[in-house]
Amino acid sequence: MKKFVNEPSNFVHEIMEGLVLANPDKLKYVPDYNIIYRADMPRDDKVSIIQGSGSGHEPAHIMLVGQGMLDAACPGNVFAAPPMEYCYECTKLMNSKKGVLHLINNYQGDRMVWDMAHEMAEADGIKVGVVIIDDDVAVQDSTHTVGRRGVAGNFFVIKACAAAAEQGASLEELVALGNRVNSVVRTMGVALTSCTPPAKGEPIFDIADDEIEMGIGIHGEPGRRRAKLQAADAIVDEVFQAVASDLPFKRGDQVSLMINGMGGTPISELYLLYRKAALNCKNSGLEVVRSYVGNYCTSLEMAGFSLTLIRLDDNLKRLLAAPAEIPIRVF
Amino acid sequence: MKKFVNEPSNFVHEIMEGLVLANPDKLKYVPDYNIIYRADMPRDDKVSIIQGSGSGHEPAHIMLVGQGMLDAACPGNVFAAPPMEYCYECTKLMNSKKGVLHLINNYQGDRMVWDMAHEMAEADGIKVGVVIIDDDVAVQDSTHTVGRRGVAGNFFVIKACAAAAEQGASLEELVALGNRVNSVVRTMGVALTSCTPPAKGEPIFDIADDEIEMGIGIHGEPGRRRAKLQAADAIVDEVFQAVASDLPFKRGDQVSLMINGMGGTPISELYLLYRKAALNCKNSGLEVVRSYVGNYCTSLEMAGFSLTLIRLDDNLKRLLAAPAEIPIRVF
Amino acid sequence: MQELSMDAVELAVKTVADVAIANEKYFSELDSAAGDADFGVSLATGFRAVISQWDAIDRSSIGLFLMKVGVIITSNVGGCSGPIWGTAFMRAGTMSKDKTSLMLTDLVTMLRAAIKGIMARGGAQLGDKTLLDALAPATDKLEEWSQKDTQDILGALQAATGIATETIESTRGWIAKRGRQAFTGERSIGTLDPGVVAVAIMLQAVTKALKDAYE
Amino acid sequence: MQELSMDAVELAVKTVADVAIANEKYFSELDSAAGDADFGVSLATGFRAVISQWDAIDRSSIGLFLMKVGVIITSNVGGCSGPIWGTAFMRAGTMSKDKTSLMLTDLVTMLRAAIKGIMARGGAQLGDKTLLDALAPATDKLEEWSQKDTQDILGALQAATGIATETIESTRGWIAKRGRQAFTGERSIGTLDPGVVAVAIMLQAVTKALKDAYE
Ligand SMILES: Nc1ncnc2c1ncn2[C@@H]1O[C@H](COP(=O)(O)OP(=O)(O)O)[C@@H](O)[C@H]1O
Ligand SMILES: Nc1ncnc2c1ncn2[C@@H]1O[C@H](COP(=O)(O)OP(=O)(O)O)[C@@H](O)[C@H]1O
Ligand SMILES: [Mg+2]
Ligand SMILES: [Mg+2]
Ligand SMILES: [Mg+2]
Ligand SMILES: [Mg+2]
Repeated sequence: MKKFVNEPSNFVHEIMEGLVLANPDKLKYVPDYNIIYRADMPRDDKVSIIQGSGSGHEPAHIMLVGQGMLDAACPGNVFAAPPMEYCYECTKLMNSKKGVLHLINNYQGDRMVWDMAHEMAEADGIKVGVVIIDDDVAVQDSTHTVGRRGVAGNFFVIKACAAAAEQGASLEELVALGNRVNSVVRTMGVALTSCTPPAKGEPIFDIADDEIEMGIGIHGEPGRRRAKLQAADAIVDEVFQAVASDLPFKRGDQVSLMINGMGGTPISELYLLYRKAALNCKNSGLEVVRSYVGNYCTSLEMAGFSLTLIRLDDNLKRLLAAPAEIPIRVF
Repeated sequence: MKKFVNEPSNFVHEIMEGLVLANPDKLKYVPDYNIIYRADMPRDDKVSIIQGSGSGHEPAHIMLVGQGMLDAACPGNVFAAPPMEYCYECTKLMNSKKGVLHLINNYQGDRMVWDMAHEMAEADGIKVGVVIIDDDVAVQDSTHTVGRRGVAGNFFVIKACAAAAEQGASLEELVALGNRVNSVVRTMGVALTSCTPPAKGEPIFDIADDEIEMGIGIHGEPGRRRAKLQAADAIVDEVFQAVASDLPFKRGDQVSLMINGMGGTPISELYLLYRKAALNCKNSGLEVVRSYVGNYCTSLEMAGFSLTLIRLDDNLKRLLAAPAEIPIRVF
Repeated sequence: MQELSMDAVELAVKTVADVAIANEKYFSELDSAAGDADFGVSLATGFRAVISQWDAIDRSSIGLFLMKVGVIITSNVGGCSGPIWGTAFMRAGTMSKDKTSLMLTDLVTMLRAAIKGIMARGGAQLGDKTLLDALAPATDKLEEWSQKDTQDILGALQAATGIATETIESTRGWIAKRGRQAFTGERSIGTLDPGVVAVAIMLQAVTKALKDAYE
Repeated sequence: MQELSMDAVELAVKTVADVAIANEKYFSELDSAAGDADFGVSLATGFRAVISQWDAIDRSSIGLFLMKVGVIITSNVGGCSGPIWGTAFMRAGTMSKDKTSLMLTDLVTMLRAAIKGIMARGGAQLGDKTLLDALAPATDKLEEWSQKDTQDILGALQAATGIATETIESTRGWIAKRGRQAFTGERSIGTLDPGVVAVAIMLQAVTKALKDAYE
């Protein structure tokens, strides 16, 4: 396994330790429950916003804790939802008179642990609101399965809700806002390589030099089909088509376009992909008013990307432009 | 070759096109000379700061163009210094009454092309200042060779000089400042994997599953020795020791600590590495007053990292904290 | 053997834990075919926590013992496995709260409650290619034996193990509809369900351990 | 053959360009042993630019022709190779500015100027394991032949080619002190210098092309 790790079972803890060492004034850490939280939160005049999914998606979600974004995050092991207790303790720690908002990515495991924590927190008299995020168009939804996955679109739900929360929105307003954002955001991903969870020590899947996985999630689970490696522009075309036709996005829409790296793809390639996606937006009559290029929601060191489109209105544009400050920063 | 590319010879151009498409208001692009520049520059009341090295180090240097950082960048092909003409045209384009500062990474090729451009620009009556950056402790310096390489420490030279330039510093002051920053910054890098230049289509070097390269540069050239893969903490210890003992950094020094990714290492692992480096700083009596964790100066999709220490004084702390805005951003 | 004592229940739980820990790599391996390769780690984490608190667990009744095991799992394991296995142990415990020994009919009642709890928690149906597809037919078999006069627990377990073991291969061709593997849709066809395999192997080991100890 | 005409110089430069373009992969391969794998791309980029402007290049004298070739290379190639090869062609051109044919002694003067220019530009000495270590002994050999009565250019080139070819292997054990490979220090020992190889192959090709055309 070619990774910078020590004892694999310490992987997640050591990352969190590094994170608080790098942000000693702003972040606090509760090792027992994997909780990273804002040193200045909770506050009774602001709804607290929390999230906890599997680890391995960094910067999501622990590195998104900060002013104007999450108030706390409580990750589980690599690719495993946190134990219920982490979610419950995190909810209690962030308890605010205005309530606590759970932003949950739509996975069976996440749904179950947050459900249980929700029940327990409400029994304690804590006001809890829930938004489920499921932006991944690669999954064919059906009434029987758990439905679409929550992937990179998660960023937009957090950003919008957190901006509104800073401006004093109520829990009910935030739930409505989160649901609305989720309803206009769509994503699909592609992988060139698998990823290697430290505890497994080997890649999750084998893939040949001339193959890619189309429609991947963010846990190294295989995608919707294996395809031949093509020129970057052709790959963007297929992904763009799947995403844009899903809402569907329409000529004249104002949008944000995100090219999200899966962890192992350099930013040079992400901009090369952005180029074609932006040209496709132009050709489809979509006006890109804000762009996002970088690693937002990853699968460890997987080489790959996802493309996200979100339809904007004036309110959403304002919320996305609101100031925020989190550990992942340049300066 | 597992990469998102189209025609390899278009690789650099398509990245630059993506970059200006994503930043239409702020950046302009001159395709003939690979120049990306600030739409609001040059201005006669500010020294212009420019840089151009090989491509493949993104975000360095084109994605560092923006307010409070570079005014322009003119990259060459992957890992090749730009042709002299690009440097000359870039200097002319950014000509300011206060002068143009060339920040040059210390490589034979870069030195030669910028030397030639410098001569030609001065013949045109343009005031040119030069700072050479050579922070890499992995290279054994000698009077005969071209000397140490310029690697991730480059970021600090740009940041400090650009902040001072925005505040009105003269060309002479900036040259002195740049040299001083360069004199207190030290870096060393490690690779887990090689990288694959698109035009070559194959990794530059072969490396076994249990091997690492110690003391690498940023061009896929081999490092100072091949070593066995060890626990992350042990690798950090070796690199930290080499960097800290070089200036040397002393008990009581205030420093910034940077863990820079080489392009293919996820930010989770970078924070895990940061953790041990920060603990080592504590043990050595170095006070980390500002931290940097992320991809600043990369080698395409290489898995690896470099560790940079810079000794700070009050002026430098102020300059590093000054506002800046460049394409690589989160929001 | 017509009754399981507290000791026997302890032995059974300990055996389940040993299987989980010993198969950490293998179960994660199975989960990498169509899932996210964490099933083994999750189970092992949970049962390691159980073992580390082993001596302190309340043994005043079988039910309290099992409930505490369920709580430890829920507190320490995430993913699907934490809620599912935690719920299963807690529900089984609820049905045996004041018992210090178990008849075959008790066992059936407890497993029925566990199955119902898992279904409520995760929304899975039989046929969704989850561990329920091993657990349910095994419970059916126990129930069949519980209606005999002999009340032969070891015999019943032997039979249940056989049926559970058959489900490993018989569910291979199914399409996964719950858990991470469900996202791959048709591609889950042809892969083994890690939960089914785990249940079958655990049943095998528990039956053998009880036989070795009490026969 | 005692003189090189404008046609012969054109043929020589065209041959050098052909070698650079045909060996793009191979030269980059050589550069990946201890360098950064761009030498082939850099050379090929430069000479492709030369070829694409071929018909428009001023041919009023050999010197002007060579100077323009140098300018095209400098404008289109970065790395070490742009400045080094550009400087070499420009200096050689300066020494033959008003010539329309070249004697062996002219050739020697031009190459000496090119070598001096490369050294001034990049600071390399003989023995630093750069293309100078092929170019300098080849020039020495031409000078030796220029002192003979025959003034046999093809014979001289043949001899220079031989000596340059020998430097490919004879410099292998040296340590690189310039260019990207210098950073690897001792690890450059045992690798071929890409620049030395290129100079030798180009001399071989030029000699053959001139022989084929004029003998
Ligand atoms: N909703 C569910 N109900 C019952 N069992 C389930 C359910 N979802 C998954 N499982 C079982 O759990 C196993 C996977 O567990 P695990 O890997 O921990 O969860 P995840 O899929 O979240 O990674 C599957 O093999 C399946 O047998
Ligand atoms: N300073 C120098 N003087 C002469 N030749 C040089 C010098 N530096 C490098 N070379 C030659 O150039 C070759 C490498 O060129 P290239 O790969 O384009 O440059 P870089 O090392 O910058 O990548 C070397 O093999 C060597 O023969
Ligand atoms: Mg999981
Ligand atoms: Mg180079
Ligand atoms: Mg799993
Ligand atoms: Mg090179």
